[in-house]
Amino acid sequence: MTPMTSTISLPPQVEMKKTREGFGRALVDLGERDPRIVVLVGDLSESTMVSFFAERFPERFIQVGIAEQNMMCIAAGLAAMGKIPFLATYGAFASCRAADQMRVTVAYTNLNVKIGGAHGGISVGPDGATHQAMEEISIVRSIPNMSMIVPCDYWETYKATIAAAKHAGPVYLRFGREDVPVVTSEDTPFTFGKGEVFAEGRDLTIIACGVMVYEALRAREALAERGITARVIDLHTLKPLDQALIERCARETGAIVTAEEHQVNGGLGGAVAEVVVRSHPVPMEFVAVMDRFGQSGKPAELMDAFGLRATDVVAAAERVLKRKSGR
Amino acid sequence: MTPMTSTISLPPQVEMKKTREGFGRALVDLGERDPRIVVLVGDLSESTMVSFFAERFPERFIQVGIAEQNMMCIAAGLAAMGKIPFLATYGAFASCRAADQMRVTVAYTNLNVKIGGAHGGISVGPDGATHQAMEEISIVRSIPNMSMIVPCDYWETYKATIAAAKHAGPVYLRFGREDVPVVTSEDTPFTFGKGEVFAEGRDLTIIACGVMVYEALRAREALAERGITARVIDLHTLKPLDQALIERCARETGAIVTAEEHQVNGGLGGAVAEVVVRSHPVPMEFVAVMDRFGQSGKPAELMDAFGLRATDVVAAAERVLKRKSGR
Amino acid sequence: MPPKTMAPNDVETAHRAGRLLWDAGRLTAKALEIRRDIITLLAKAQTGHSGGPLSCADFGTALFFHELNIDPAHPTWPDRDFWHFSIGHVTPIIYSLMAERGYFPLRDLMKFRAFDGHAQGHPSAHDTPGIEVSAGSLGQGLSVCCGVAMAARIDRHPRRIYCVMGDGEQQEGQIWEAAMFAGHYRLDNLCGMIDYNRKQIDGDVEDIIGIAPLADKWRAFEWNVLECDGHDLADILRAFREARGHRGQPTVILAHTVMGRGVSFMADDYRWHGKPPKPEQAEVALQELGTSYAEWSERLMKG
Amino acid sequence: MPPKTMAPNDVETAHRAGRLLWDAGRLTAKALEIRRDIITLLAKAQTGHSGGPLSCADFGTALFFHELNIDPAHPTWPDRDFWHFSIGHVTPIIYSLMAERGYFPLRDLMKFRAFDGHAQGHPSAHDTPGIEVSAGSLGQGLSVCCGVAMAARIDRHPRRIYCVMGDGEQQEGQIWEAAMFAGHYRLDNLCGMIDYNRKQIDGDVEDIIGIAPLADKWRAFEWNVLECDGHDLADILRAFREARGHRGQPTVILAHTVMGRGVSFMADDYRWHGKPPKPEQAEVALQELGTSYAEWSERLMKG
Ligand SMILES: Cc1ncc(C[n+]2csc(CCOP(=O)(O)OP(=O)(O)O)c2C)c(N)n1
Ligand SMILES: Cc1ncc(C[n+]2csc(CCOP(=O)(O)OP(=O)(O)O)c2C)c(N)n1
Ligand SMILES: [Mg+2]
Ligand SMILES: [Mg+2]
Repeated sequence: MTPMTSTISLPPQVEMKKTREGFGRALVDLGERDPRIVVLVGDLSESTMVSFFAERFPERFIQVGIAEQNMMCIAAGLAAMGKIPFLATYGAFASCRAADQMRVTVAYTNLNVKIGGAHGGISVGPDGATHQAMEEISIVRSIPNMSMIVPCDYWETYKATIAAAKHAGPVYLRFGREDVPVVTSEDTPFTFGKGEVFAEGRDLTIIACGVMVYEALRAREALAERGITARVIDLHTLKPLDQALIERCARETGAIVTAEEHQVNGGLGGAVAEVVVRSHPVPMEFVAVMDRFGQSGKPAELMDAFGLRATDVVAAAERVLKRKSGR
Repeated sequence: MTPMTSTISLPPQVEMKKTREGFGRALVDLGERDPRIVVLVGDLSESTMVSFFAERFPERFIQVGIAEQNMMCIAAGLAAMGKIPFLATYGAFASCRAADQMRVTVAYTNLNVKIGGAHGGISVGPDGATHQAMEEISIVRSIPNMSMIVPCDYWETYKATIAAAKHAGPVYLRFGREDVPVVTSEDTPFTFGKGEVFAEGRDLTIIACGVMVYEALRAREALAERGITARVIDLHTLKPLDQALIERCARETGAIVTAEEHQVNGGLGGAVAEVVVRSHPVPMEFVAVMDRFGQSGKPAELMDAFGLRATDVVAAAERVLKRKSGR
Repeated sequence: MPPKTMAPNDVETAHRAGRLLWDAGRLTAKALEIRRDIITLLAKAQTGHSGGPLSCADFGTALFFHELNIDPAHPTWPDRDFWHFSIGHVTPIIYSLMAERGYFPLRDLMKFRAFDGHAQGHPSAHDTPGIEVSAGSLGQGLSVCCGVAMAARIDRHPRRIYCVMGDGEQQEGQIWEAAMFAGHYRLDNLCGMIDYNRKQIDGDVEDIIGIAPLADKWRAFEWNVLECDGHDLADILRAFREARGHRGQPTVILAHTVMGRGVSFMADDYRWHGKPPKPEQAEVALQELGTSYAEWSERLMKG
Repeated sequence: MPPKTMAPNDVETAHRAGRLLWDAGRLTAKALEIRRDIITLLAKAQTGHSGGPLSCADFGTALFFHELNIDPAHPTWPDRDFWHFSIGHVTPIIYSLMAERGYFPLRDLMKFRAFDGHAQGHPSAHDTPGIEVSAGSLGQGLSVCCGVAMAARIDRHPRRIYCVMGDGEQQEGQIWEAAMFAGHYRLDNLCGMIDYNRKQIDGDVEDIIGIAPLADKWRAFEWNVLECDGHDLADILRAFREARGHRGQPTVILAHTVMGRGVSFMADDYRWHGKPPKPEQAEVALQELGTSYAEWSERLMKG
């Protein structure tokens, strides 16, 4: 259907699964292998799916209650003693309520703390704006020593969690609430700090993270029907950023669309733009939440209303191609 | 000396004054005019210079003690009742310790709270990394409804504080600790939400905020001696961003250097880059803190060591001009 | 300006201003309707929290229909008392109380958490008339109320301020920052109410991170501490009276409640903290509450 | 592995591992030297905090030269006790105690807050050997120590954990989150110490936001509360002994101190919280402490 190679090809019907489940499962597997793994939660065991770990390893599970600041620093103390603590709460609270603790105690000391931020993005749905975390990328990227991964599906979240445990230093993991399409498989390659080329293309590059990777792949299909070949990058690691890949995409395709379920200011789009203007300036368009708070609604309704669909990626691609060709 | 007009011209010896003093003085003048002005502080009256207000209007001054989260929400409650609260603490704590409160209670409700974040930047000096706030721009820009001003000197801080009181909605004001060059005067124009063209130029544009505006102006002089004319923009308002001006500078000068005393990820440079790639892509170079924590030292030593001097701006200008001319 | 108080029998609609001062009997009847609203709107939305709203139902009703001096028709009436739920997740009862009291039509309850309604999952000042400050992140509400109380002091306004908190929420340090602040400034125009239902998301509060002895904690933070049976309207009114009469200190009322109170299969079960009843469960619940989904949803749609 | 304890008379250098168990007399003498270090390094740096370090000097000395089981030559000795100053601004005494105990040369004190030294304005694990967790933002340290205490429990390690807090710092809500956590998990390997000097930056703690009754607060959070004269070494050792002996609860020691203690013109004056003595003031202070800048700075430079 498209002339270009694609490592990821989507069937018409894609399996749906929660990213946070990949987190929960990975923690159990990590716990089996490594006694240093400890898990902390702030009264959200089920919704962050650390309950799997809690059942399997009660002696290494710490219930902190509703006290995110405390949880962040307790994790720091555990890390200082050689443990590999994973803490879990909603992303809004992991990134904002405990931001000072993440900056001073965890990041400045460069402690081996892993932060699991659930419920990222507008797709959180009915809970509404307060629970739809969409500022984490901006906040975490600004803090030195922090790493950050925004996996695109169940399997990638599983691998990202394993990779986070391997990486020495603080890592923030962002995942969502809903079932989302499983676009990768157990053996799709995943390298911490590198973007993955999910599909080749010449005319532009779509760089996406999280659930938007699926929308990007669907957009690529739609574009292909119009004879446009879009390269699709799964940029799961937001920090450290795969600058070489981004520069290469700018040079080779001359136009970039970024797609993220996050505020437009300082998110994936901003991160990519920072690399592009310093290496090889090309036209870019951003598919993101346009600096507004979320609201209640069904996840699907919100993804539509906030312009986070394949069709929005297609529209952005057409805009950026117009600019590329100077029309 | 330079062929291009310049609204700001620096004498060899520039007067030095603290930006935070402009904040302190403006609060007193605001208090005189408007009984709705209330000031809160977190046990830092002298160093945030709200002590002037405290002496003049003790009945409208609220000491909150060391409890930044509480202070942010108390300000919200005051604003909900029609007051115009200004809260003051160090930027590290205003932006990080109370980030969740700023996001949910203040910004989501869109309350008329003014946040004074002192001790921004590496120039904070001997206190070291924990007290050198350099993530505020990334954090505040990511939160909807927030506005943000990073004034360049005493007079601009004074005007920014007055403007913040006039603006309906939450505003974050960032200022520094040390005496810094007074580059503007009482009657230099200041418009909230607009960048000011401090000096004209054809070859490139230097967009700066905070104390880096002075370094930019000095850099312009050095460049002029080599026959390079640099436009200098004082982009005091980081949010809302003066996109039209940034786009115009990209089109007219074809190259941009940003200069900020802030982390490079998601700061002024990132904000400008986001506009540039979406409007008129041109080469950019960033003068900023390169994603590392600060340290103790004399402010001058640190500005040198972290590459935040006119010479660094000049070097960045030369790099960007090379790229502009395709060399 | 509307009268500050009025005799119960003046009041036919809830749209009147001032304090309604309903008696315990009348409040008990209204609390039953509130519970019916909660189950009905949750059944309709099929998303939202059941447990906390039901434990708050009785003292919540006393707050809105006896204690508060408000004018739902004019939410910004300058002489109003200020009320705030720091536990933003209990929106089912917040909206039910607001609608029954007249802030907006009952039918809006049937659009709870809906894309095209104003009734957000957590209280949003931007969306719902009468919500003064948005909430949803725990631990922030008492601080907001401290700010409102300080504003009233600066303006020498007799306004009273009521803040509803959760017991699990007591684990948030910001609560204690606000407690210390209010104790220090002796904010006796401030009344905190704790829905002491002994449950939170992951289980029993005392198993998660114990908050006992809670009364001692608040006393040590210089507050006047009252306790009441959070499901006995007469006892609740007694506590409100004592709180109103206390000078020189803020008062906190520990309202001893049962999560899910009023619905047999929800009562005292933490697993009902955050989920709605399925339609068939809602039917059973509404039968227990003396109505049916058909009847009560119709009342709401018509209201 | 080094011995856990050793008789005072074994110890000539401070480089030995284990508990030094010095007696009150010897500690009193060492505390005087610590105060001389503090004034000298501040005089040299001309930046930094005077008040808190001086109020911490006596119990700080007791902690490092009697109580703690550490090996300064091997800061990561697996059997070490864990110590942490949540009040990161008191680096003058932290570094003085560390240098005198042997973590690094005394001469490093003369590069306090200097660009080319490791002694950062606030403790930095990245820069200073022996600092395990960086600090500087108040209210976070007790939580860190809770994590260390939980790690010891998981590992069944007898390590003891000591956390120094400020009294103004008690206003931070996170302290009470940590207090609630430690009380809940009965972390009896954890000992908190509060420098109760009754001052903070803007003035008297009780004028800013009162923390009294502080003992009642900690008791209500299920801690064992001890009080001592923070300048009487014998009384401090008594408190340490009792804390060590207490099972089933964490212990907090309220060390009643005087800000700026030891220097007449600094004593009990909050304005000395955050500033260093000018050279001439330092000279006066050092005379009061039985030395001179010339003499003591030479000792440090040689050490
Ligand atoms: C800061 C913050 N952390 C976590 C949550 C998620 N959360 C919502 S309700 C809740 C439990 C609250 O317990 P409680 O106060 O007892 O309310 P109840 O369960 O009794 O309704 C939690 C952890 C939140 N909303 N805000
Ligand atoms: C979170 C945070 N807020 C504010 C500050 C600024 N600050 C440093 S020390 C201090 C006063 C601390 O008082 P106390 O604990 O009594 O220490 P002491 O003044 O007695 O040394 C303040 C407000 C800080 N370092 N961290
Ligand atoms: Mg509860
Ligand atoms: Mg003190």
